[in-house]
Amino acid sequence: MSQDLQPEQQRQTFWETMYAVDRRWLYLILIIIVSILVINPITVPNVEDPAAEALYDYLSGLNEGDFVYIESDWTNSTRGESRGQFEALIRLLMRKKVRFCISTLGDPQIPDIIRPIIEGIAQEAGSNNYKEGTDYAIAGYFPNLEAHVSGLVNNIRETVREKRVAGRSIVDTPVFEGITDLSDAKCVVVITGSSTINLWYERIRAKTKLGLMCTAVMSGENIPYYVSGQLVGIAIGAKGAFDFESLLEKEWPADQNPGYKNFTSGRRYMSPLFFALMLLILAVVMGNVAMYQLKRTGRHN
Amino acid sequence: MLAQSVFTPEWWQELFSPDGRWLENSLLRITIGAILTLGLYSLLYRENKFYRFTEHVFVGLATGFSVVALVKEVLWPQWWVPMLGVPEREATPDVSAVPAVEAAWLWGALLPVACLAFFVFSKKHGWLSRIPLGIIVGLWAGQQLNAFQNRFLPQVADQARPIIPLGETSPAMAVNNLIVVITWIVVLSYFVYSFEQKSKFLQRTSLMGRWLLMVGFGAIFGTTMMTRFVLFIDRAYYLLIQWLRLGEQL
Amino acid sequence: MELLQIDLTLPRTDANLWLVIGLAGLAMFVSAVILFGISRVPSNFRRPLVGMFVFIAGLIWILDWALPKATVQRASGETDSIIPIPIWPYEYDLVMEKVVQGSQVLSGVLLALGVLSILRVHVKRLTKGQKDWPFSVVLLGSMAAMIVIGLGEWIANNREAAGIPGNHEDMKTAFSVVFIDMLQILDAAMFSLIAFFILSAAYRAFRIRSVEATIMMGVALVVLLGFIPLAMALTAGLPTEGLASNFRIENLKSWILLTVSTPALRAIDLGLGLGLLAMALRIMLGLEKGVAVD
Amino acid sequence: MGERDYEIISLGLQYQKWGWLLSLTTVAVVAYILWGIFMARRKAGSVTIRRIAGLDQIDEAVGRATETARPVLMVPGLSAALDGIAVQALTIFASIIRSAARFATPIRLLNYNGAVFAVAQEIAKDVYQTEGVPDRYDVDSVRFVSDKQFAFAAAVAGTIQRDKVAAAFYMGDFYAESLIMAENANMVGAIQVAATTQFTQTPFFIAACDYVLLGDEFYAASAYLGREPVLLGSLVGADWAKLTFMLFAIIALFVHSFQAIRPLTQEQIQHFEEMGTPVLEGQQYPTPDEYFFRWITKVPRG
Repeated sequence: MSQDLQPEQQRQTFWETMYAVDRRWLYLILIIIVSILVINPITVPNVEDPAAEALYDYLSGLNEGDFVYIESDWTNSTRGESRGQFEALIRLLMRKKVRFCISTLGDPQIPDIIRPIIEGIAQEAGSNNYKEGTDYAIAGYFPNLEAHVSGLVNNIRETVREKRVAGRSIVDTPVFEGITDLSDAKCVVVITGSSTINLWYERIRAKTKLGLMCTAVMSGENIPYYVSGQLVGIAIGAKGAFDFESLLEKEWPADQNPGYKNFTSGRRYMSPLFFALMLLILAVVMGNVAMYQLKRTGRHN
Repeated sequence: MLAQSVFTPEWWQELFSPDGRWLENSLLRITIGAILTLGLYSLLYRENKFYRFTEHVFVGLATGFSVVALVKEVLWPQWWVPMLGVPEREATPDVSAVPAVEAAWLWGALLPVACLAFFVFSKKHGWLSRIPLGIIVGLWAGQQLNAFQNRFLPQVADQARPIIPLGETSPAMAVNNLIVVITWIVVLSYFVYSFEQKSKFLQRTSLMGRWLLMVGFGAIFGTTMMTRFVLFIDRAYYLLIQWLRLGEQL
Repeated sequence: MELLQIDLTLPRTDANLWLVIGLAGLAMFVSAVILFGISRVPSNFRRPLVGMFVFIAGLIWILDWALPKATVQRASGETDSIIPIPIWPYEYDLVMEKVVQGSQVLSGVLLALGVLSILRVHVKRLTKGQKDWPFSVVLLGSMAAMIVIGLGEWIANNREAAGIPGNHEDMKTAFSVVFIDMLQILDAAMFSLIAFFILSAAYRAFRIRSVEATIMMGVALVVLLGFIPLAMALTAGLPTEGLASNFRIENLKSWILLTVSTPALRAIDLGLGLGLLAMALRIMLGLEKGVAVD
Repeated sequence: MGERDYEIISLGLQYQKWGWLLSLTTVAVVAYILWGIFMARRKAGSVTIRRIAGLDQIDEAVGRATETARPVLMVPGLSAALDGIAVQALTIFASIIRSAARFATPIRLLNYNGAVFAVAQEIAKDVYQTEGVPDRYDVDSVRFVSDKQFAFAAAVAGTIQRDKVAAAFYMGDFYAESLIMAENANMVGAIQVAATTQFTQTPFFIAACDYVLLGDEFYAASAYLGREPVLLGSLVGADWAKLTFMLFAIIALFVHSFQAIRPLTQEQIQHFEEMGTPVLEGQQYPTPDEYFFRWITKVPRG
C-alpha cells in the first residue's frame, strides 16, 4: 500500500506494526503460502548446481552391470529432502541398469520405509523392471555404524552375508556377482541427514569413489570434501533432489519417453520452498525498513 | 477437487468402514498421526489443552520407547545373554541355527554397582551414587585425548594450503588459501582469554575475529533455513495430500 | 567333577542353566558384599575413593591410546592388529571391549533413575489431584502402552525366529501403529515446527542494528539465495569463467562457505576441543567440583 | 587363554610413519594445561581473564525472576551420556541455583539424561543445603523429562509456556531443538542466556537469546564465575596451546607452500608408495594429501 495517501498518524502506526509484527501473522501467512503451493505447485526453472551435476554425470556415465553401494540412513524426520534424492538416485541407477545394494543405519524401521519406494519405482517405465535379488539387494539395518563401515571396507561379502533374499544369502545372488571388495563398486553413495558420512571419509580407501546426498544443513561441512576431490559430487537438500530430477528430464525427456517419471518431491517442494523463503526475506526487509522509518521519525527507542 | 478427497463421502466411508481390521486401515492410521501433528502445531497459536494432551502422549511414548530400547538393545544383548550364555541349536527346516554363547557369569557383579546409583535419593548414603557416575564420567574423560588427536590435529594441518602462485597453485587459489589461514588465526585469537588485550592491534584482531565468526554463523543460518522449511513443507504434504487428499499424490 | 574347574566363562549347555544362574548370583552377592564394605568407609576416605574410581576408569582409555599397538600373526594364520599385552585372562583389546560393554550397561541402567523421576512427579500429581492431573494419566498411560506393545513385538519376533507357532502379526501391527504412525510422526512434526520459529527469529534478529547482526544477516541471505534456483537465474547471465564468474550467486555462496565460514568454524571448534580436553583432565585428576567428588 | 597365541610382526603402529609427532602434540597440549594449573595454584590471583558478557547478566536475570515470582529455567544440554559438557553446564548452574536459593526463586532444571539428572539432583540439594535453606528445595524442581530429542523439546516448550518462566539458561550440547526452546521462551518474554558446544546451534541462540557465550567461553565461564586457581590455570594453559597452534599453522603454511612448488622427486614417489599412499602416474606436483603435515594425519598405520 502507498503511504502517501494515508494521514500522518496512520503512517506511523503502519511502520510501528511492521516493526514488530505479531509472530502469529507470519506463521499464518507461511501456512497459507505453503498449503496453496503444496496442493497445486507451480513449476519453477532450475539452474543445476555444479556439485550435484558432477555426481549425476559420474553415475549416469556408468556402464550396464556396474555395481554401486548405497548407504541410506534418512528417516521420516528428514524425509522432505532425502526422499526426493533417494528416488531420483534409484531411478537413474535402474535406467542405467546399474546393480546396487542398500544398507541402512540409525533406525531399524528404515528398510520398511524404503522397500516399497524402490518396488514402486521398479514398476515404472524405463526402470527395466528391477527385481530384488537379481538387480538390487537390500542388506537391511545395521545397528553399529562404525563396525558396519569398517566391515564393508575390509570384507564386503562377510559384512552383508547374513541378509537373505528368497532363501539364499544376498552375496550369492547375481547382485554381488564379481564383487569381492568394496573397491569393485564403482561408487559408494551415502544418503543421509546425519553425520554418518564422516566415518566414510575416514575409512574408505582411495580406490573407491564416494558420493554424497545430504541435507542443506550439512553442506557447509561437506563441500570442502568435494573441493578436495574426496567426493565425486554432492547433492544438497531439496535443491539437490531437484537438480537430479531436472537432469533426469534432460536425459530422458518425458514427452519423448512416454510413462517416464522424472519429477517427484524435488520439484514438488521447490515452489513452496521458494515462496516460503521469499516470505522470510520480505519479512526481514520489512522489519529493517520499518526500523529505519521509525529511527527517521524519531519514534524508535 | 479430487475424487477421494476429504470433501467426498468416499473418504469418510474409507475412514469409518475399514477394509479388513481397523489396525490395517491406513487412512485411519494416518488420521491418528495427523491429529497428533495438529496438536503440536497448535502451540504456534498458544499453549493450550490440545497441545498439552499431545505433549504428554509424546513424552509418554518416547520414554516408553527408551525403556523398550534399553531392554532389547542394551540389557538383553549386552548383559543378560553374555552372562547366562546360549546353548547351541541346530538349524531346522523353518528355523535358522543359533550359535552357542559362552556364559560369562561374572557379568552378574555389574548389577550391584549399577544399583548404587539409586542411592542418589538417599540422604545418608547419597555419596555411593557417585561411584557408578564417577566410572561413567571417568571413562568419558579418558577417551578425550584420543578424540582430540583424531579430530582436531587433521583440521589444523588441513588449514595450511600453498600460498605461492607457482606449480599447480593459481593466484586465486593462493589468495584464498591465505585468507583461510588468516581467518582461522584471527578467529582463534578472539578465544584467547588470559592475555590483557592492551594494544590496539590485538583489540582490533579480536573484534575482527568476532565479525568473521558472524560470517560463519550467518552461513550456518542460511543453509539451515532451507532444511527446516522443507521439513515443514513435507509435513504439509503429509497433512494436505496424504491425509486429506486435496491434491494428487507424488 | 566339572564343578571344580570353573573358568570365568563356561560353555553353556541346556543342562547347566542352574549352575550358571548360581554362579551369576554368587558374583552379584560377592560384589554386593564388597560394596557394602565400601559404604562403611569413614567419610574422609570417600572423596579419594571415588576419585580413584574416576581416575582408573579414565586411565583404561588413556592406556588404550598410549600403549603401542601391533600387527600380529595369529596361530590360526590370520593377521590382526591389537595391543599385545595379555591381561589375565584376556588380551588387552578384549578387556577394552568388555569395559565398553559394561559402561553401556551401566549408563543404560541409569535411565531407570529418569523413569523413576517421571513416575514420582506424575504419580504425585495424580494422587494429590494437582492441576493438570488428567494429563499425567495420559502420559503414564501412553508410556505403559508403549512398553507393553514394544516388548510384546520384540518377544513376538523372537518367538517367530525360534519357530514357536502362534499369532505374531497383531503385535507387530500394533507396534508399527504406535512407533511409525505415532512416535515418528510426532517427532517429524515437532522437528518441522522449527520452520516457523526460524522465520520469526530471523524477522526479529536480522535488523541492521550492529555490525555483527548486519554481517550475519547479509551472509545468511546470500547463502540462502545460493540455494534458490530463481535467485541463481538472476546471475545466470554472468560468464561461468573468469573474474565475473565469481559474482554468480552460487559461486559467491561456495566461496563464503569454503574460504571464510569453514576456517572460522574450525577455529571455534578447536577452542571447544581444548576446553573439552582441559575439562577431561580436571575430571580425571579430581580437580573438578560438582561431579564424582563431593 | 592368558598365554600368547600370536607372533608380533610390527610394534607401535600408531607411532610409525611420523605418528609419534601427532601423539607428541597431544601430550604437549596436555602438558600446557597441567602446567597452567600448576602455576596458577602456586601463585593464586596472578591470572586475569577478559570480560565475558553473558555471565554478568546471570544475577540480573535471576533478580528479574524474583520480582515477577516466576521460575528460572535451566537446561544442561542433550548430552548422550554423563560427560564433561554436562558437568560444566551443571557447575555453571550451581551458581545460578545459589542466587535462586537466596532470593527463594523457584527453579526448573530439566534433564535429558538419567545420569545427568542424578548429578543435577545432588548438586541442587547441596547448594540449598550450603545456603542454609534446605526447606526451600523442591525435589520435583529438578526433573528428568525424556531422552528422545523432540519429546524433550516438546515438554520443555510446554513447561516454558505454562510456567511463564522469567529467565532461561541453556548450557551444554544442543541440536536442532535449540530454537524451539529459545523462541518459546522469547514468546513469554524471558531473559535468556545460552552457551552451546555445538557451534552449529550458536547462530540460532544469537538470534533468539539476549546473551550468548560463543564457543569455549562456555568452558571459561566457571573460571570467570568462581575465579578458582585450578580453572583459571587450565584456561591459561589452553590459551598457550592456542597460540602454539597459531604458530604451527604459519610454519605448516610455509612448509606446504615450498613443498607445493617443487616437483616430486623419484625418492619421494617411492617413499609415498612404501607408506601406502601411492602417487598417481603422470602427477608432477604433490597433491594436498601429500603435503607433509596433512599426510601425517592421513597416512594409514597398520
